[in-house]
Amino acid sequence: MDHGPVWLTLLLATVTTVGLLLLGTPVAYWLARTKSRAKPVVEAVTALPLVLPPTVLGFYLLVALGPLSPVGGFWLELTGEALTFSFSGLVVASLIYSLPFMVQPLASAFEALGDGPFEAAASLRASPLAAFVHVAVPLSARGFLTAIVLTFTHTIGEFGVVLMVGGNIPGETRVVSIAIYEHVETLRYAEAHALSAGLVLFSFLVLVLVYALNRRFPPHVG
Amino acid sequence: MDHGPVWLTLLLATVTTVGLLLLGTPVAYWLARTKSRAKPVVEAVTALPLVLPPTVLGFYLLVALGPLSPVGGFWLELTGEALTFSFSGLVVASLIYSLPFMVQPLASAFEALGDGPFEAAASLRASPLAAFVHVAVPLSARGFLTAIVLTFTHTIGEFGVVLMVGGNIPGETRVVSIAIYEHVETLRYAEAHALSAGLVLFSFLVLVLVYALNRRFPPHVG
Amino acid sequence: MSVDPCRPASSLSDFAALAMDFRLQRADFGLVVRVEVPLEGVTAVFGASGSGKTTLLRAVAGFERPDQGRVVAGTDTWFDSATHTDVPPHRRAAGFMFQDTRLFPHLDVAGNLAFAARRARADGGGFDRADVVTALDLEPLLRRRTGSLSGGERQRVALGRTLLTRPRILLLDEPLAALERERKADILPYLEGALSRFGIPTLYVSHDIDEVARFADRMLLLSAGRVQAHGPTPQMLERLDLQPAMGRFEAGVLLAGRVLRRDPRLHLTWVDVGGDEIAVPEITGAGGAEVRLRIRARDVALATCRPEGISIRNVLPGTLLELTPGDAPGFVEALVQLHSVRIRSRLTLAAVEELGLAPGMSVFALVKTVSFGV
Amino acid sequence: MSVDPCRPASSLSDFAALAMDFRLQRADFGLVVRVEVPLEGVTAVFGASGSGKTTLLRAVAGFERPDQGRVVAGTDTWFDSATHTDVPPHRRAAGFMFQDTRLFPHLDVAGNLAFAARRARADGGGFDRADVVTALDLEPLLRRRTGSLSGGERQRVALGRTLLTRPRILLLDEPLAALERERKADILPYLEGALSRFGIPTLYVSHDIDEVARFADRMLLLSAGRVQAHGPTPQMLERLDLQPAMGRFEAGVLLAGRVLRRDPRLHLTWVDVGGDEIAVPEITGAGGAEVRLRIRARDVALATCRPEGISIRNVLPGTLLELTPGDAPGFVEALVQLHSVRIRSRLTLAAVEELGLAPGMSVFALVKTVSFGV
Amino acid sequence: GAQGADVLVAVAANFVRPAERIVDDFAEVHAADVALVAGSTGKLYAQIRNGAPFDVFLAADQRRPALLEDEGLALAGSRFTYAVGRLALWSAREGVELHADTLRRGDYRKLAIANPELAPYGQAAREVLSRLVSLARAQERLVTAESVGQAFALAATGNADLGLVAAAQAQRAGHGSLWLVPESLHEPIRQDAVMLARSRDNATAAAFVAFLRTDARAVIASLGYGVASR
Ligand SMILES: Nc1ncnc2c1ncn2[C@@H]1O[C@H](COP(=O)(O)OP(=O)(O)OP(=O)(O)O)[C@@H](O)[C@H]1O
Ligand SMILES: Nc1ncnc2c1ncn2[C@@H]1O[C@H](COP(=O)(O)OP(=O)(O)OP(=O)(O)O)[C@@H](O)[C@H]1O
Ligand SMILES: [Mg+2]
Ligand SMILES: [Mg+2]
Repeated sequence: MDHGPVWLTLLLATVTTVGLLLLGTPVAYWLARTKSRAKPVVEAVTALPLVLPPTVLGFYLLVALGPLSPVGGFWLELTGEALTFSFSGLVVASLIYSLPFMVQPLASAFEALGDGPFEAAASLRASPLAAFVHVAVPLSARGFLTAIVLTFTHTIGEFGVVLMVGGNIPGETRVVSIAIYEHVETLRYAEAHALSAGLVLFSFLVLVLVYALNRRFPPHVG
Repeated sequence: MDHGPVWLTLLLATVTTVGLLLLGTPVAYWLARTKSRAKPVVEAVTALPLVLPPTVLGFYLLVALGPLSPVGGFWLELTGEALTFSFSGLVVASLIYSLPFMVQPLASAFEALGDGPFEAAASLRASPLAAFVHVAVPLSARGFLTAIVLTFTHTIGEFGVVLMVGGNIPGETRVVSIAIYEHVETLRYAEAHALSAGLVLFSFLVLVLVYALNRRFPPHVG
Repeated sequence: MSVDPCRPASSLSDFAALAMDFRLQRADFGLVVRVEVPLEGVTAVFGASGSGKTTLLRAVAGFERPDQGRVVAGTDTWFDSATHTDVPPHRRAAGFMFQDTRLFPHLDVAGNLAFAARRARADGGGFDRADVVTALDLEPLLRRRTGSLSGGERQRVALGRTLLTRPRILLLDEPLAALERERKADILPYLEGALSRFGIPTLYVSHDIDEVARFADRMLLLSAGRVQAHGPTPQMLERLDLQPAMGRFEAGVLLAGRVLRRDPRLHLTWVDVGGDEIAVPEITGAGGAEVRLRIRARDVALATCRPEGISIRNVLPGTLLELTPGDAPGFVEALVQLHSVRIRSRLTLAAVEELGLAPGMSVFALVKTVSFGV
Repeated sequence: MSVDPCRPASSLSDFAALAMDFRLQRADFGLVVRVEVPLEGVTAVFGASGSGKTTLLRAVAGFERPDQGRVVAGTDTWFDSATHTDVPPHRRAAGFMFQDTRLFPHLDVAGNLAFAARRARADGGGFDRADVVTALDLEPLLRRRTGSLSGGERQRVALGRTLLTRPRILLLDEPLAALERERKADILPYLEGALSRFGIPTLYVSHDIDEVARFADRMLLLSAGRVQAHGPTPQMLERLDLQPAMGRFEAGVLLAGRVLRRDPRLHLTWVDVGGDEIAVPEITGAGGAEVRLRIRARDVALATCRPEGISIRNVLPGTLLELTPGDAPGFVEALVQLHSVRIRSRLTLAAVEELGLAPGMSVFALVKTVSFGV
Repeated sequence: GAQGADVLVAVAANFVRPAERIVDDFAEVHAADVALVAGSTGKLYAQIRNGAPFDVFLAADQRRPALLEDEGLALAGSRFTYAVGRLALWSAREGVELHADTLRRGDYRKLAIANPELAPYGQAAREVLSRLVSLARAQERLVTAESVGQAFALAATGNADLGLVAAAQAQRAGHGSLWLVPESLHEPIRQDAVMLARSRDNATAAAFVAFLRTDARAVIASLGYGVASR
């Protein structure tokens, strides 16, 4: 079995999850704490990447990130490489497509905290940033777990967007999901079963471990 | 424009969301409240449908629900119709594929409540069921919103599973996502753009409305 | 009446009593209880912070599961580790009022009350909504979200909510701690009256002996997870050995009396206490009505001869029975036998020496009328 | 000193005072405040439940935004609607202790303390961890999760946590309400000492006048969202018109005195109060030390001739200045001029009539030594 | 709706456009309701094996119909080549000189092809490349799409400057630059149709297949496909 796709998949899922943690958390936090009237609009926008079929979203991303687009052109100039058909492109696409899975559960978890902990933190001279890092984040541990699991697994399983934007280049953009898909399409069912079983089993073990650890260190509020 | 797919999509998304509310809520509740050692395992299982590529999952569902399988055979006997390539089959497939989007945010929201409200309810002679309906559910309103939005939008956008299990049969299993996909695939970009724009705009408006209403009636916990 | 841990379990009667006989360990803290409380009237639960009061009530309500033992209410076994019985909290019909109120934030005040009222025991005592709303002055709050209530308002709502379930037994965890004295003085008589009228047995946790001494029939004193003492309020208040635990300014006696006559002009009521007449501020109660008078030792002075021209109304002749050192240096506790009851006085060592007080002497106990709280 | 709402705003000095001059409307409840509190010592905030105490403190801390007005601490403007100034709470350096404690559930007790200590003002007064942990007896709790603490334990941790931020001003919202008297008696002297040692100005909300009268320099009385009165504690306690608001058993006077001498054997201390000698239980303080004595009116009896053979230590000659009806029927409040201070006594109408008390008469005020809480 | 359709035709995505024309023509003559279900050949095959209610299968290759025939899922002897695909080298930009040397010299950044594993057009593209240059050399600038439709999309959006796509697609696009790859450079892309066994009694389906064999040939040829000699 070719290990390239497995490795690439894990890398992509990890990079996407970490990236979305960095990008999505502030957005979710803003959503949960803001009193701005724009909130419902931003909230809706963060859910939108889900409504388009992955392949179609991939198509539009292809247009938006392609070398003829301003973004893609800028990237090409900057790095000398096209954004599409590269691992970077995959990451960008995955970030966009998986955004809702990070933002929505996090916003929900942050909102559930109410004002209490934030006022308590401020009363102890903690800046909003410190309150976020040292209070809101640990108190929302369960929300983070949900967001991370959804984002990570979804990135593993997704391939419509990835295939479209990535171009299935071995070692660069060819992830496991595409490999399994290929096996199914070409009637190599035995290989498909083996790869699927491996993926499911691996994911299952990781998830059980994660949830078991989460249980041992409960992030309970109250 | 053919309105069949639009109608079918909304129907599928609605039925899936309602179905998952009914099926997923008890599971999430159990996960949040149980002290069973099986919890991490069940939790992992509810996240698993995400790790397989939709088409691949669809393939396995096709096999599992087909007339030759026990489930599919039983269904055929019962209803006289095959489960695959029917709307019912789509619903079953969607229920399975979207399960994580319902269960995970709900479990997270229920867990965030802690024991307090449940003890308070029991002290007022409310049965566990009453505590669930009248306390846990309203206090988890934001979690429900997140779960519903993720499930609904994901069902709208999903097509890998749906295409595989449903077979893209006009009026029966041909949903919008497949139609757009087909337009892209067959190079009818203008139609694809129109349909995508319609879908995005419609979803956007619905989401803004939902979030705005949610803001007006805050489900705030304390 | 202290509890003998060697008393056989079978002696715990199961008629009209709440038998608590269990042990429960939580990290460093262990609660070991073996006590039986009649299922009638009010039992005050005292003890220092962290002594296990809340834990005891939670175990009775079913929120804490003892490691071993039994909780039996009347003929119903609520918990028994031997038979793996553990009646779920909502079936115990124990109305628990939490120290931290736990109002439902998604309901307004009326909604919180309705939640309870809808689930009230059909055959329960007669708390009705209008009655509770009036007594606790909840009317102005009914449409309010609970999140914006003040601390005291939250407690009133929580108390009302608990009462409305018409519980079989009430478990009140510092129900009035966030209320100021005036408000307490308004609510306590109502609570007292309602509890005796509807006959709902109550365990009442409080820090304030004054708050409950007037209406608690019994007291249960916890200390570091053990029942240090348990018995009728009058005896408990008299026991000197309990004073450190109950707070040194709280020592005194509780006397049962009967209204003799009233003077409407002077707004005084005379109460017969075993042959002695004591003047207290006006009591709204018919002649012959039974009342309880709590007289704190610190409010009682002694005199060796009857003082004249003094504003103190009650000058009660008696005999000095004993003098014991108080819990603080320089203080002495005196026990004085009146006609048939005994009264306790706290004196300075200086006074004892100057007056040459000694057991057997005739003395007068001086008690200001105004020292009786209305 | 009541507050005149027509006083021009410019007269609010901005030196070493906390100027609160704002209005704030929340549904039915409006808080209108125009008062200036020196930024030193302890200001006790009293008022019935729902009178706006918590809201006032929250506005000072920055958790409630007034609709209009200013909050100025010394030379720092924290809030000014005119200039759209609104310093965020964490920059105000106001240590707020919440009525509901709000401990962080994801940290243990040590973690909660560390959260505060890490952010302590570098130039703040010297509360240090070891000191606070000892005083509040937090040692046994350090490794505990906050979720399992008892009500009183939570309050002690919350108080310690707030102190450790070394705030510029302390805002304590019923910090000891969940503690029993004994524990309060342990903590209060520490708090009192520490506050004066480190000079941290404090707003202290309490229901219990006894709790703060001893160490509050000033009192601020709220009633239905308005400042009903505000002034130095002694004057406030003397004012009869405030008694309904402060609780009828709380009336009395607060006298400044100086330790004269002590009797180590009898454990008594004599305090000179403006020429009168008053015997109180032993005070640990050097001779000449300033002390404050709170004498509640209900603890003072009057006599027309010097009583003999009586255990009451303090028999203070004076002149009856005035008699006013008490707040309850049948009661009379007497004001007695001693050498240079005045003392208040609560009497029954019956006593007044029997003794023929009238202004101008010479009387003796009788005060038991034991009525002074240690 | 399709529930009422007389014939359900599963058609490879690349042939949807011609198929629609053919269905229209057929409907004019026969007054029958024929519904199309588009999909990738592999997917459609898997679905047929699992009970899909199709009557006719227009595949993109010969292999899957043959398999179905072997498995008894297709009517024996009903298999025939309904169209022969042609490959074109295409660029979305106008006026680009395209010929075999373009591929030989590698005058491009990215070349989009359909996945050779999945699509016959991909298979053909691979053959072309391996004949003109070594596959290994071309590999690193190759991007592979799930289908020939997506390969076209990659080229049409400029993400790949060139695409080896279906001639029919390039022709229909009506813009860009095109080089029709000589048939000598790859095996002919034979697309086979088959009638499914479950529809042996469906006269309309039989009529549609017959129509495809005969009257439809002109339309097929006009849309950029070759038609096999009988
Ligand atoms: N889960 C637990 N783990 C460890 N210690 C616990 C746990 N639950 C309670 N305790 C400890 O048990 C003791 C008794 O707690 P409890 O709440 O019953 O006290 P309490 O008498 O109600 O005090 P308070 O008057 O302060 O409310 C406390 O010291 C508390 O810290
Ligand atoms: N957001 C709000 N909407 C409406 N009323 C409010 C709001 N916030 C506070 N109040 C009301 O304002 C009044 C003052 O509340 P506050 O919490 O300041 O009282 P408090 O003096 O601290 O009382 P307590 O001693 O009971 O804690 C209360 O009656 C409260 O119900
Ligand atoms: Mg407690
Ligand atoms: Mg308050």
